[in-house]
Amino acid sequence: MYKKLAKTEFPRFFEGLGNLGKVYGPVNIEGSTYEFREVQSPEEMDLKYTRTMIPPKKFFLGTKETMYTFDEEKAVYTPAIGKQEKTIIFGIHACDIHALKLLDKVYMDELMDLFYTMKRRNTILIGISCHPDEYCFCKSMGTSYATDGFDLFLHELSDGYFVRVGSEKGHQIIEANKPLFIDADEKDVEEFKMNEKKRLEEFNLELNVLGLQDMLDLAYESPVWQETADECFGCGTCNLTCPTCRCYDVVDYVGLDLKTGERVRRWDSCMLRKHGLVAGGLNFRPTRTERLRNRFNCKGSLTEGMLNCVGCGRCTVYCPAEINFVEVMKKVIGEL
Amino acid sequence: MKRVIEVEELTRVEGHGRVEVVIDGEEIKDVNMAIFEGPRFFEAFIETVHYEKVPDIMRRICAICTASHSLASIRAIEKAFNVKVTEQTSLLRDLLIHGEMIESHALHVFMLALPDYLGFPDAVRMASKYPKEVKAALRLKQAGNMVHNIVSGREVHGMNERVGGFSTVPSEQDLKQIKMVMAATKPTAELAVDLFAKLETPKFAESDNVLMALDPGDKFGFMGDYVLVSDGTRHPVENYQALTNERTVKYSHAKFSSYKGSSFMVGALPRVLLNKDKLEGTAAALYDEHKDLLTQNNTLTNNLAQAIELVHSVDRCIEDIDALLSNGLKNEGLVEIEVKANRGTAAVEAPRGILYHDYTFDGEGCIVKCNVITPTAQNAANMEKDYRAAAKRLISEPDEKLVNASNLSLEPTTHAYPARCT
Amino acid sequence: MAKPKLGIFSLTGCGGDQLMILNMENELLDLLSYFEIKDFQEGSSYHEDVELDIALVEGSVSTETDLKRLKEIREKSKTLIALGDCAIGGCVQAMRNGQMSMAERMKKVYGVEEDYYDVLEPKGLSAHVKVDLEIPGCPIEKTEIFRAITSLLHGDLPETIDYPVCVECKLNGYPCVLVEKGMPCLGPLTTAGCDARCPGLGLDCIGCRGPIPDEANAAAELDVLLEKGYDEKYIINRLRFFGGNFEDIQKLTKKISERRNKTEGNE
Amino acid sequence: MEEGGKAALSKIAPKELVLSPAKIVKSENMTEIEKHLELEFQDKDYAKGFVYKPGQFVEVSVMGVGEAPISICAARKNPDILELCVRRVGRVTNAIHRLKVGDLLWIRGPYGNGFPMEKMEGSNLLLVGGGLGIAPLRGVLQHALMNREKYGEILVLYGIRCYTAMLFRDEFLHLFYEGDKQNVKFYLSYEDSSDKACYELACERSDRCMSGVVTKLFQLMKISAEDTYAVICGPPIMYKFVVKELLQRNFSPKQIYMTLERRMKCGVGKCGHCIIGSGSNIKYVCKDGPVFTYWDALNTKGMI
Ligand SMILES: Cc1cc2nc3c(=O)[nH]c(=O)nc-3n(C[C@H](O)[C@H](O)[C@H](O)COP(=O)(O)OP(=O)(O)OC[C@H]3O[C@@H](n4cnc5c(N)ncnc54)[C@H](O)[C@@H]3O)c2cc1C
Ligand code: SF4
Ligand code: SF4
Ligand code: SF4
Repeated sequence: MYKKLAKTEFPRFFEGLGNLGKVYGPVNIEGSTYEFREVQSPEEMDLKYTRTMIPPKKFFLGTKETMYTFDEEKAVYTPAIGKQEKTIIFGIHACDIHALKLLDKVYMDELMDLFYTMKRRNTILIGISCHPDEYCFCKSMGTSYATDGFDLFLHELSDGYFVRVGSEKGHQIIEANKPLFIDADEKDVEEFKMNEKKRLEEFNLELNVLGLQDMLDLAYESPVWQETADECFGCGTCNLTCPTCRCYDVVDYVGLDLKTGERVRRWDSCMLRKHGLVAGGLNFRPTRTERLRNRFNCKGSLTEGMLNCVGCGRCTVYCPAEINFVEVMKKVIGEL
Repeated sequence: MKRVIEVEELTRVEGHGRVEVVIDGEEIKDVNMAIFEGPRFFEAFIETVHYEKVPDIMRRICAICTASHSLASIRAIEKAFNVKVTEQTSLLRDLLIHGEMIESHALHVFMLALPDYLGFPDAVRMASKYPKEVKAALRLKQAGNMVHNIVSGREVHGMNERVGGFSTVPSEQDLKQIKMVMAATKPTAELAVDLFAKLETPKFAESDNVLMALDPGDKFGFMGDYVLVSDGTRHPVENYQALTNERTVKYSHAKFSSYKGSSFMVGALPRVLLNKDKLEGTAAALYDEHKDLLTQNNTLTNNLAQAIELVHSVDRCIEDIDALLSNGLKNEGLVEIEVKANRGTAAVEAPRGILYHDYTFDGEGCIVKCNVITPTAQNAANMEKDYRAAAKRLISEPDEKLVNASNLSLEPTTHAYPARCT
Repeated sequence: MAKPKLGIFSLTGCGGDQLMILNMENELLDLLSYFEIKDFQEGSSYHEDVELDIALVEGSVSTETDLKRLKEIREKSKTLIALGDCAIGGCVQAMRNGQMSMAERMKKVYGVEEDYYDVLEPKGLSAHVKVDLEIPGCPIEKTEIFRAITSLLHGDLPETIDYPVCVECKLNGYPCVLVEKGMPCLGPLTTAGCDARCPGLGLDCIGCRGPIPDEANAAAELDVLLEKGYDEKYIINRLRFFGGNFEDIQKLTKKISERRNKTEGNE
Repeated sequence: MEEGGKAALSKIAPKELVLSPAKIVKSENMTEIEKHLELEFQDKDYAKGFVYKPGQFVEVSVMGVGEAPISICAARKNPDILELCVRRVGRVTNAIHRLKVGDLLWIRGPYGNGFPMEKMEGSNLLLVGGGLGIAPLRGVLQHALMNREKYGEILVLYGIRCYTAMLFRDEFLHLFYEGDKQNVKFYLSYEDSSDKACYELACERSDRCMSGVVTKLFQLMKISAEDTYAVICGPPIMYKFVVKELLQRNFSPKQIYMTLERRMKCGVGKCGHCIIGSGSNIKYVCKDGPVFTYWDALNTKGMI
């Protein structure tokens, strides 16, 4: 279903969202660092943002979140499911929507993760169209456009937004704000199409992913891993900013009374030394080289048919060592 | 008969010290106060370090007066490069130093000194008898730490105060919270005054004291560019070497200072006595009430002076915050700095007394030469003198209690001055 | 069950780690009530020379006296915990290790000869005795000491951290000062646990929790900062603030000064 | 949370992820570092639904300490009882060792694929275990003995360091001596050649026991690769050597099963720690395994 929202109606539409829950939108923090933060008005957001540093996965898999509290005296673990707040993520890009689709598969399909699912079910996703910068390669990954996985998707037009409705929830929002939306006319559709076409031409960065898995396999002993690892800090930034990375660690903390406490999970990274370490000191990926190779292999592999990389460029942009993901992959493929 | 009274390890002080009094019959042969905290050679290894990170290293000289070191260091650098900071920065710095004073004095007065008088080895054990008081003291100390946390970034070795300003300005909400906590804990500061005014201060360590403190300007405070001496003279801090005359002694890692050939004292008592007219409000009233108890020659009354400063600093934190809030907090960033080959000297009143930092920089802004003089070094000779007086009392008035617990006379003397800052 | 016997000791340092324990105003009394405190130099005159279950030791070994005391403490303690950077890597006083001799330092600061005092080149505890657990920080973090103590009381050693500050920057969503502002941040090399305090305030990490042992890639940091326009002397000084005793950093210093000597020789 | 919420929660929460309390009803020190535990589920309904196969594992929680994956070391006989064998190596396992009979542990699971017991029906079984690796194999053995008619000859090769390190000693010595009655041949190897007790066993039954690593036992036994499945579990370095012996005896890669160990936090393919492989062969040990065939290993880099 397609609709149109005039620019003039946008503030009212946005205001109305506030009634549905807490609204989070892209806010500029510093330089090129954006973050999804709670916003009260459209002015706080920068809808022309390229990418947030921390991807939207933070809403569903908390960076540090309590899973259980426990009480030794009462001998119970209580799942830490607080009041579930309705959340609207406003202005999410297509690549991040794809990433969430992938996380949904992992966390909600088989042996559903309660903590993720509860939050995910309480969330409305409103996408927004974007333009690539020199680090974006979502086009190559097939994630530059989302056909599903959102509730509403806004495509900017000269005088408003061309709105795609992606779910029943999205449809309800339109219904509730009926007077603000009009039917998209032919001109709007033309503009939308033109914009999409133009946008595709803006991509400069490409990565050939055909047969990538075999290329990675064949490059298992390649010197590229060692060379890259020499420059790498093993700092984990690439994983933590990746919208599809999902490793987490779990730690138990006991309180002052030594009887109650909590089980906390926090984001982990396969670039960190402990990731493959088991008791007794054996490490299955003891060197940075092995960890780096594992990361690239993981990113290049498929999870239920979806690539574990959506081409958002974060790992390259935020890597303090300026290690370039696409360049490394091109070395693997043999293009560089 | 030769006797040696020795306190192997001074406790409840920051750092390590030992006192040895050698008595031969009626005569005191020798008094050695050794600070045997290992030397760390800051002045040596700071050479070639770029000015911007100098305060980050120098504040690690001492944990309990970390902000004092930090600010002395920053101000010395700013003097070398002729930096003028904004009013907001000055206010935040003032707030920080008062916060440090509260934290340090609360710890010192309640946890280190008070147990001496009440007969406990420490505050934790004291808490079994005086739980309410100890908890209140901890809350007061925490209020000081809160200032550190919010203004400086953490309780010990904060990082937010920089050359030229503050990296991040605290939020209005945080400042309001400090204000609230300060107001709530003020009674505990007043309680400290009350307690030390009521306690009988032993007189065994009485002897002549020369006092020194910074001239804070119009208001009682802890920063200034001139040094006041109890002989009525006033000197620019740049002349600190003539004021302190440091020398090395074999038995102690701390250097010993002297002024015109005599030992001298720095710290709360000198500050309060030399700047009494600048006290205001509750602190001024409390000073008036108890001024007879504060005697220049009895070092042990330093604890009462600290208590008065506690009250003063609590009030000043509130005042500073009011001023900051009414001016409106601004994200000013740091003042632009033009480096040049130059020298800068600054002093700050650390909780234990005057602290000097003196740097010489090359044209790139890296340290060529550095000199730091700590309150402990300045007080060391005076402490020896006090120990000597205490020991003398011990021999001439062989009070059973005093003799049996030789510590008893030496400990409060120690805790009048908390050592540290080598 | 008998309360475990605890001793808190300090060698050469700033006293900050003991102070951090005293700074746990909210928990201090409760926490210490689980123990019999046999020694706490900074906080108590009580002292009893007995076998200890747990010894917390702050400060570096910088004098013969330190070394002697450390050995005594080790001898009588079941679990010995090194508190803070001084006790782990020597902290700032180890900055010139391998660069400036003790004789030079003595001359500079005291104007005296080498044997005037019993000084040693500052080292962490593990250079001399077996250490059961290291809690990094300059100073240590309250949460970490809290967790260590509660874990110990609960019967096991706490989780140790060996990932860099960058992780905490990300978990907190702090903008990277290295990437965004080109500041010479040592976060990528530095043991986390401070919750990225400095980047959180818009400052570059100076590495106060020490380089991650056997993992910190100092050579990469040098390259990154050189590229950002910092000079070698500046970078090396910086790496050394808290890394003077770390092998990789010493090697790097040596390599660079050799290279410099060579080019100067050629000129 | 209000009651309604809780009820709703239990409805959507998969039972495999629920932490269920189990009481230690038996706890026996088998060696200095290994304990055999019998746990009784407190929730009988949960126990009823807790159906597992040999080779599967559970996540065991000790309150205040943490969670660790532990293999189930017995076949499912009594549904209320769960048997584990735990080696003391780190935080959680140390804590488990401190617990006494009557204390509680929390269990979730069962996880992993387990051994394909049905597929192996009608064949001979060759079980090769090293050290603690015998624990999951004990489940296979028990299952086969409980369903004796469905399996052919059962050969067990068990490698230990020394006599005192032998797990389930009474049980296994019984099989060592009496196993043949049930068509079970039990072989034993020991690494510490100066171990007296083992030496005596070796003298007594030189056809079943010898000093050396576990692969040495291949010398003693006869086996046809046709209709035999090999099942291996042991320390990581053991696999390559055992596999080599098996390949020499014409075992096909798909006839060789092995169970692996990796770091794990969730046990259900989410936390990412147990990932192995490269290219298109990326696997999660917890959910794609821990049982893999040698064929998988050939295709998955870094598996063994
Ligand atoms: C499928 C599987 C089955 C296992 N079966 C048994 C068994 O039957 N008996 C037994 O004694 N041990 C078994 N282990 C090993 C056991 O899980 C580890 O020894 C245990 O996790 C160590 O935890 P810890 O807290 O004592 O050690 P620490 O070193 O303190 O480890 C901390 C955490 O790291 C992770 N971790 C550390 N080592 C391992 C490891 N080897 N495997 C997975 N995660 C690890 C865990 O999450 C653990 O809680 C098994 C491991 C796996 C993967
Ligand atoms: S962000 Fe860069 S430096 Fe850090 S682990 Fe990833 S690749 Fe290495
Ligand atoms: S600011 Fe420093 S610590 Fe933080 S991510 Fe960047 S490099 Fe790492
Ligand atoms: S960010 Fe770096 S310098 Fe700052 S507190 Fe943490 S470890 Fe220390």
